[in-house]
Amino acid sequence: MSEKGGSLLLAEFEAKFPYDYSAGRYASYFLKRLKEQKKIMGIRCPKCRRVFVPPRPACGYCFVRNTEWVDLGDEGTLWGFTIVQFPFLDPMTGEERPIPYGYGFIELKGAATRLQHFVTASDLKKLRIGMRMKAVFREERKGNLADILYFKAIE
Amino acid sequence: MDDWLEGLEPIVEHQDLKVPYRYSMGATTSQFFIAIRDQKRILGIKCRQCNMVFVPPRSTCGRCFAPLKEWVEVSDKGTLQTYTIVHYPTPVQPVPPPLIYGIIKLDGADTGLAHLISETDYERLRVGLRVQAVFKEERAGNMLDILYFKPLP
Amino acid sequence: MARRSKRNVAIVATGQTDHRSKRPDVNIVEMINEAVRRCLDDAGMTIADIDAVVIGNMEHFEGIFFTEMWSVDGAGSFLKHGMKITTGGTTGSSLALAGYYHVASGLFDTVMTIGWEKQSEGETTAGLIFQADPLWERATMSGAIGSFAASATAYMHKYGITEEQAAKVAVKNRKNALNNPHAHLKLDLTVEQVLKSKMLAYPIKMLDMCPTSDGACAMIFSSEEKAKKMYQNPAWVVAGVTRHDQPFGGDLEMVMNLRTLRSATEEAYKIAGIRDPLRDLDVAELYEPCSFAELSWYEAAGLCGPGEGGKLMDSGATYMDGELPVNPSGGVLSTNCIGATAMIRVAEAAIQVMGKGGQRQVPNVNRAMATGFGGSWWSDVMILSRTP
Amino acid sequence: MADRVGIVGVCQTKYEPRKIFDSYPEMVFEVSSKVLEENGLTIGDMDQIVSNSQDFWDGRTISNRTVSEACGSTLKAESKVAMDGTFAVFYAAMRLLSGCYDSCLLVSHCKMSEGSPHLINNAMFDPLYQRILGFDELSTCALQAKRYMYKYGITAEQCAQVAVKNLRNGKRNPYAHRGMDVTVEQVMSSRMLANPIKELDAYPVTDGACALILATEEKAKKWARTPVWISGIASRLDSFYLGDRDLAEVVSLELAARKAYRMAGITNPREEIDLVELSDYYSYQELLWLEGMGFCQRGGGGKMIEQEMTAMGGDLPVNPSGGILSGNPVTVAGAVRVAEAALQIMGQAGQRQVEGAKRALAQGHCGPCGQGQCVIVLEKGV
Repeated sequence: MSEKGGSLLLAEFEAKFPYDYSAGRYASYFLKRLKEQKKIMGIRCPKCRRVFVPPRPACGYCFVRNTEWVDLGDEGTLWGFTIVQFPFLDPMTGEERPIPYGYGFIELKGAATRLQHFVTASDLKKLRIGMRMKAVFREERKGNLADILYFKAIE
Repeated sequence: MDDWLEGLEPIVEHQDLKVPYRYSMGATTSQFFIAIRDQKRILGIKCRQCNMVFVPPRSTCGRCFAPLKEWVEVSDKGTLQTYTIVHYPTPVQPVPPPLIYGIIKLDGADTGLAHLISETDYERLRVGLRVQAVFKEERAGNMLDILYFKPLP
Repeated sequence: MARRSKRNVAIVATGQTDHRSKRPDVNIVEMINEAVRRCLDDAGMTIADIDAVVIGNMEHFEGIFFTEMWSVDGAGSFLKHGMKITTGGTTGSSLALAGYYHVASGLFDTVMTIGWEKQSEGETTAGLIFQADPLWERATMSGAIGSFAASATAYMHKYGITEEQAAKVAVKNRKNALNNPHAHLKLDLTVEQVLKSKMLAYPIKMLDMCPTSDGACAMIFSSEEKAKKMYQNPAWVVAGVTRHDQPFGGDLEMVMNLRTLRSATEEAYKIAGIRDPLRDLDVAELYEPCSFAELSWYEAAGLCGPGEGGKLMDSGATYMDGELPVNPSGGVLSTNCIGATAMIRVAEAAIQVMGKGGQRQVPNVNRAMATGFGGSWWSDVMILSRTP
Repeated sequence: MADRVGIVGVCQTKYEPRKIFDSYPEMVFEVSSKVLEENGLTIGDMDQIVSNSQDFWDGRTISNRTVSEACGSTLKAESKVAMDGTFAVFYAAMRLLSGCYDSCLLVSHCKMSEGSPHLINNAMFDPLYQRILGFDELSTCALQAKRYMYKYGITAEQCAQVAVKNLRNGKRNPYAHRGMDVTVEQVMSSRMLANPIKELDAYPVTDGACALILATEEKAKKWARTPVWISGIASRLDSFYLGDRDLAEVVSLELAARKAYRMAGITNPREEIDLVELSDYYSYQELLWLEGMGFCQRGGGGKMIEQEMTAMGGDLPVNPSGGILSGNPVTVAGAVRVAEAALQIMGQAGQRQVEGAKRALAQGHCGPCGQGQCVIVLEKGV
């Protein structure tokens, strides 16, 4: 398409790339427990005893296979968060993602890492670092991370 | 095997990643397409040092790195260097299969232009076949303004 | 773990496009070519003098897979050794390090590195969302800004860093950019203006964030023999270190504490014999993707203690006339063509050592540091010196 | 080469059409942990990691971020080569030769089953002139095959013989995705994809990973029972646009091979090289690449296969592993060529062992129609 009678043209493409990502054994197990029992599970390194969430096959520190599952409960502390207020194209839908939304990092008890998820409160403005947060689960769970709708502040 | 793996169903997450892209063609490539769009003329660009006419044109000679500015009109007729008949479908083909691709050395050019071939029986296809560009009626300023190349009678 | 290379390697030339939000006048290959020609001019070389070309960008940003192949004509890699290295935000510094390793290996004498991005041709936020883990991060991820913001709040909370202190970084770097002919955003701002700019994701406002730019950067790395024969004052690479980290943002402290930079600078200082970086370095080009990050990177790079980044900013030590000017080029806050961004840090550090900085030149630079940032909170560090 | 880089050990997954259970880190950790374990080493012995993967295949910008814990890069130096695996080996070798590092874990991964190969392969073409025509890797390689066959009188049967040989070799490789006895007739009558390339002339979609440990001379001698030395290594890029070069000739490969031979002190490759692992995504490529690497004159590839010189037991076995036709994912394929050549020299190639192999050649390419070529000479030594 030409920039109206100009001498510089554009080539436009609407790219659509489909992918089928294998979640892998560790995430599949996590999502199974989440779906069936509303459990948030971490995985422990047999060597350094760190508990990782999201679960992963290996401990990056010890380079050994992680083997032991740990129930992390559904409550944690808000470590850091933000409220996204700018519009942007969501490549997963091809449309703008609805804003504003809060997201942050939740410290679940016993985990060495933090879980990234949507966060909310009765009013987004009430979110504060250090707040206790509780997972709110989807009624009809499908076996993906959206089975946790968000973490909500216990006010 | 760990117990937890027993009977575990693998989960697959499907996502379609959709993004629009807008590529600037730059002055040289634009001029090439404008000449096709407005005048049905195919232009090459000449490197004096290498004594070569490049189609499609580019603004630097890859061989000697000279900036290229000298436009040369080449013919809309040329010789088929190679071809293939594609039998499988893909979402990005401009026409449904079976479709024919070829590389055509246009008269006056030293490099080949990769494009579609049509209006031919498969039996007629051979390297060395003389072909001519068929232009689209409504031209938009891109490579598909040439619909395809057809064999000369 | 890393050592100084066996052979000495020097940066002898750099070339940059004049970075803009949009370059509709050139296509990707032509934009690359512009930086390459400027670099060859700076070196007084022709393309025939170049043995190898190392190039990179973020492929999903432009949606083109084989960029190193398409760009052969413009990059000057025809019938040469060519390589593409891509590591996200650190692509530019990974490429500069690759230029260093290419020459240090003894297999090549003169190597060109090229980092580029033409962000106007795609969707930056969408491209960055591709970077997030499809299962665990994509739904919440909002480009780079979100994770900077979410951890900047933790950084402020822990150390009492203020939005004003961050705003000072935004003011300083945009003002420095006024002296840099290549910079994209050249603004004379006040702290007030930064604080009042549009809120993107608390605490990050429009002017706290880097722009998206179209641009390219090229550099030439040369063996000692060639560099000494042809150049009066090249910039010698005295240390190069890379650190990667755990796969998820939640594994790390992100903007609050960039431990890869801490680990990388510690090692680089050891290799280069630097004891007190604030004193021993003469200039630094830090890859600051947002204003808050520069404060935190001061801490990670050992320019001050943990939590003291704000105080260091307040002290004025990192201004052009301070003890250690940081980002005389205007930094990433002024120019961000992602695949080139980290290379521009190295190129600008080299420019300072070579004394070619013009209006942005810091007087008497003997040693300069450049850092790259990207990926999963990864860091690259290069230290350049006037003497080998 | 003044200094030597050694290959200490290699490890591969089984290549399979759809590793549905494996996430990328699971697949990568399988080979990276095993290659260390089998060689009595730990991740602490590795100074650095070179990873090798492609954002487009992984469906993820910064594809090495996905596998960071699985390749051991936590607070370590890592870099990613986004090209064929042979180029990654080249880069790892350079980083070792620089003197900055003593050891390197190289991991290459790809799951072709997760994305859309035609779309991904269409994205390799430039958006200004070629992409809009709908080209992909297969259709453009067909253009190359046709041009090559026309110019030098190579026949479809000769190409089919390559497929027959490599698929037969694949039967003896426990990692291969497929191995089978097929006849020339079966290849010839398999489904036509893009003339002259038929289904059995083409590599299958496959998933897998490959890891190598490389080290400086001193460390390699200490660590490896039979270190394999890189004695020559070179690469070249040709022009990009399909019509810019005569696709029947591979100048970039000719130049890369010549340089690699010079480094290794090879004057007559046919005599001095015991076996070749080359990148046969399509059957015609084996013949064309053999010419490019100077094993015969331009156009002589057809005779080599006809006279069974490249079969197991022939003068110059080519792709004892079964090659890419037996199934290796793109990108990983190059690392596999080096790994398989190294296994031959180590004498650990099991049923596919070429007796007395002392010097082997590994070749990889990327870009449309073999635009970028890399050649690596590997040899036994003290």
